[in-house]
Amino acid sequence: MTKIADTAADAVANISDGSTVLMGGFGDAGQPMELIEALLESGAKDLTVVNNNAGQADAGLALLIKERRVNKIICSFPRQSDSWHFDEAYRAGEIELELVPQGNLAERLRAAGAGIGAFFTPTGYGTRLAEGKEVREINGRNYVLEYPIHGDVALIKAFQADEKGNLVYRKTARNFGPVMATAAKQTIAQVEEILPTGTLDPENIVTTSIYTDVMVAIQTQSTELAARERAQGAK
Amino acid sequence: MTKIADTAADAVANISDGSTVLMGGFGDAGQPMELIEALLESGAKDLTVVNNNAGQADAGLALLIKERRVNKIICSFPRQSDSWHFDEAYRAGEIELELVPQGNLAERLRAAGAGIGAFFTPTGYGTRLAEGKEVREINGRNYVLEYPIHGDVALIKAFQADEKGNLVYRKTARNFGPVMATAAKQTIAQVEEILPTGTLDPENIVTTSIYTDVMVAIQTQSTELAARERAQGAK
Amino acid sequence: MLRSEKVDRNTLAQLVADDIEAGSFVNLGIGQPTLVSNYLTSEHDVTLHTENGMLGMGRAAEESEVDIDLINAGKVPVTETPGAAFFHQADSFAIMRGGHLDVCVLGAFQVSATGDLANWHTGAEDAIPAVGGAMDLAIGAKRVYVMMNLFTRDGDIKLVPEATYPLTGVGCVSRLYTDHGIFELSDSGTVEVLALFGLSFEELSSKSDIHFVDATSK
Amino acid sequence: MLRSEKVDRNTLAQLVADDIEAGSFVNLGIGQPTLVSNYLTSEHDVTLHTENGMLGMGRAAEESEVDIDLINAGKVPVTETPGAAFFHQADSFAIMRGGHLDVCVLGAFQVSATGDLANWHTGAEDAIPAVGGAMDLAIGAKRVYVMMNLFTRDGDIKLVPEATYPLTGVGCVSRLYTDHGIFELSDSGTVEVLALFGLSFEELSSKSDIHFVDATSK
Repeated sequence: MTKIADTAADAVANISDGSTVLMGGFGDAGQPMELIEALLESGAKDLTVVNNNAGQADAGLALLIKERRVNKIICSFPRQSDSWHFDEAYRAGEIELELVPQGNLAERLRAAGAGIGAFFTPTGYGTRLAEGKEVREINGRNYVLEYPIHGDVALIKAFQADEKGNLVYRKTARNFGPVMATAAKQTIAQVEEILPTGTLDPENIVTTSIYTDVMVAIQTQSTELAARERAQGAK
Repeated sequence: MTKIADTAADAVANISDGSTVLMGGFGDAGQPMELIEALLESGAKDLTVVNNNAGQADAGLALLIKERRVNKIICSFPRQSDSWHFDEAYRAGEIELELVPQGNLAERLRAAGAGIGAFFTPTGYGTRLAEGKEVREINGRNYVLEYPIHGDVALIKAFQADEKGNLVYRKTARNFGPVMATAAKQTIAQVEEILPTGTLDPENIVTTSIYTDVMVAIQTQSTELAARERAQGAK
Repeated sequence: MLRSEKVDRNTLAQLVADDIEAGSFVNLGIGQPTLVSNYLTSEHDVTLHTENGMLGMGRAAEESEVDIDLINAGKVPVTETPGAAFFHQADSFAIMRGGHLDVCVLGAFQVSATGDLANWHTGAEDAIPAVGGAMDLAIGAKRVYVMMNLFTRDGDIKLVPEATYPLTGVGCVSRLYTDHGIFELSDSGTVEVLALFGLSFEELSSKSDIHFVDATSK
Repeated sequence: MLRSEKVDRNTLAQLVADDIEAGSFVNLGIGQPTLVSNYLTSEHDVTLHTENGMLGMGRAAEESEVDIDLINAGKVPVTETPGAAFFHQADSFAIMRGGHLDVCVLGAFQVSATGDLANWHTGAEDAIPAVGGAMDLAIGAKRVYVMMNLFTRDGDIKLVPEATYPLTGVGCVSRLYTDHGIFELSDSGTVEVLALFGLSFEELSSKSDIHFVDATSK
């Protein structure tokens, strides 16, 4: 059953030291910024974080890394023009990096959610990211064996929820949210608004309520942008 | 690019003898009955068919089997009260059966569409359906290695399409359609109606146009049922 | 729990329903397990999953409501509840295989002391085999409940040291609900007897080589 | 095709666009490949994929159109076209890995005669590595086109018998588009020279041990 938290702080209150935290978002799109800030405030440390990137500028995940609260990061693209906090921690040897091709990252998260024990993927075969991994030729093609990535917690940003915990997303902000929601023991979602159950069309729900453990309503720029789009559509 | 066929016969015209044909549907829901009837008319033979069931009563897949046009069927639940044509062909040794647990069937089709070479699934471990298959213990749990099921053709039933080939489904008739559409070289969809491109909400598309090769508009009872539902909703 | 008479199917369904926590996500197998839905009240706030692609399944459809596109895993027309959601087969079985269902309730031919389940095949070599989602259900849910009669018509006990029928899943049954008692199973093979109906602990013990522990007074 | 002068990036982008069949589904990598979109006309009827979760991506957003929830793989705000669709990361990379894209266009540091691609890492051991979707793109599309300059600033040819940079993918590049020529690659390691720009076949052959076949008159 999905709980509704009053604040982001309440939503993340039971994330303990040493947790593996899956964080949605590709760049800023779909990044649960308010939940990450609340996690920073909470003081939880020794975290393993799974995200596509390794934080940007002086916000969210970047600040968690700056404060040395992240022992290890599993991501596909840590190095960006504004990833200075990660760069510094990495060069100082104070954060472990597991670099995973983006599609293998998504598929390993999906495998965790879908109960798959391991899978053979062609991505990365013959590269240094497959070094030491089991490989196999199947029907003339070469594959690398990859294992699921399970999270203790997933922090995601969706667009709308119903009171039951069904979620829909907005545009490319969907990215990792739906797969991470399936891969964690506890999924915490920030959403723009929580609507009465029965409002969302059963055909269009992306994350079903079975995956949503906690949600909190926090309006962000996404609400304004959706309103702008509706206004333009109505012209 | 998605082609629009005028008739079901045109849509299935290039299915050749010996093809592996993925057929959507769980019972009657989502079964592309008119496409299967057209395939029967076409005379294509020596087929391998992948479907959840093995045909019911005297229609569709059951008739293909009656006419001995199916050499092999890959399915999860062939035996039903009205599967007499399959039962007879099977007892006569005139059809090969590969029995696959329903979730492994779905996952093997998904793997084919997603470029996964093989995967370890817990389903079926220790049963006679895993006999002769590679097994492995991973993190204390036992798994069976399963391989993708690729189709030459997928025949599916969706609800609405746009002219570009994006598809949405209706209720539990969705079942195998979206995964089979990804797993075949050529996907042929029968839909209730084809709407102008831009009509379907980009957030709600279930099968994207990249997977739809041919579609044909055929109204079935689904159209009436949707109209009834709209009328009730408007009360 | 002790009762002097064996219980009927409806009473047993009520007992299963009583053991399902409020707010659970549940899959009820075809046959006897379907009866459980009659005893799930609104207080249970249970969300039903059907493996052909839906969460939030409602009751069976009345004649005027029948919709060929809205059926359950037994191909029976059903209804949808507010907050329902539809998804495709791979997503539906990911819910099961991924361990996201709280409870599934299944029927069985035999259950072993270590929780092996046999419910898809009688072992008759001339039978046409059919498995459907049985093996996925068996290994999927956090708790797997089985409902069956404790004895065959011939009086043989169906809770056995080792299954003789072809298996559906290994070590997967959590709890067994029968007309003559309720049993908690574990990997150890020691079976905790939670309830007995019209059967004494001694009678039970005499029927089987299984090591039973009497927990009926708990 | 022979031209007396080397071609600029825009001309090369035009040549790539000319080779994309009408109705194709295409992914354009970050950097030089993005230029190709300027030469895809409505006649091409190309549908652009962006791996962060969209088919039917439109042009870059103008300032008044910027939407933080609608970006491409380079994190640049973009627009959507009619018939666009959004999906999650696992579905997006299934499109790539599953071989459903007709063409993807990538940049490169080096390409080998057998189509090995090196485009994610310079090999400098102190560099912070980042790969993103490069390895998925490399192995995913039916045809993988690479755009790059044929020579380094130091004059070394970047189409090599064997790559010295860390690989992105093995034997994955179909065709190489450069300022000095266009090359069709295959598993055999024999390279078909489809076009030369400001470079003779003899000059090219003298720069490398690769076995080139002159197909410029085709």
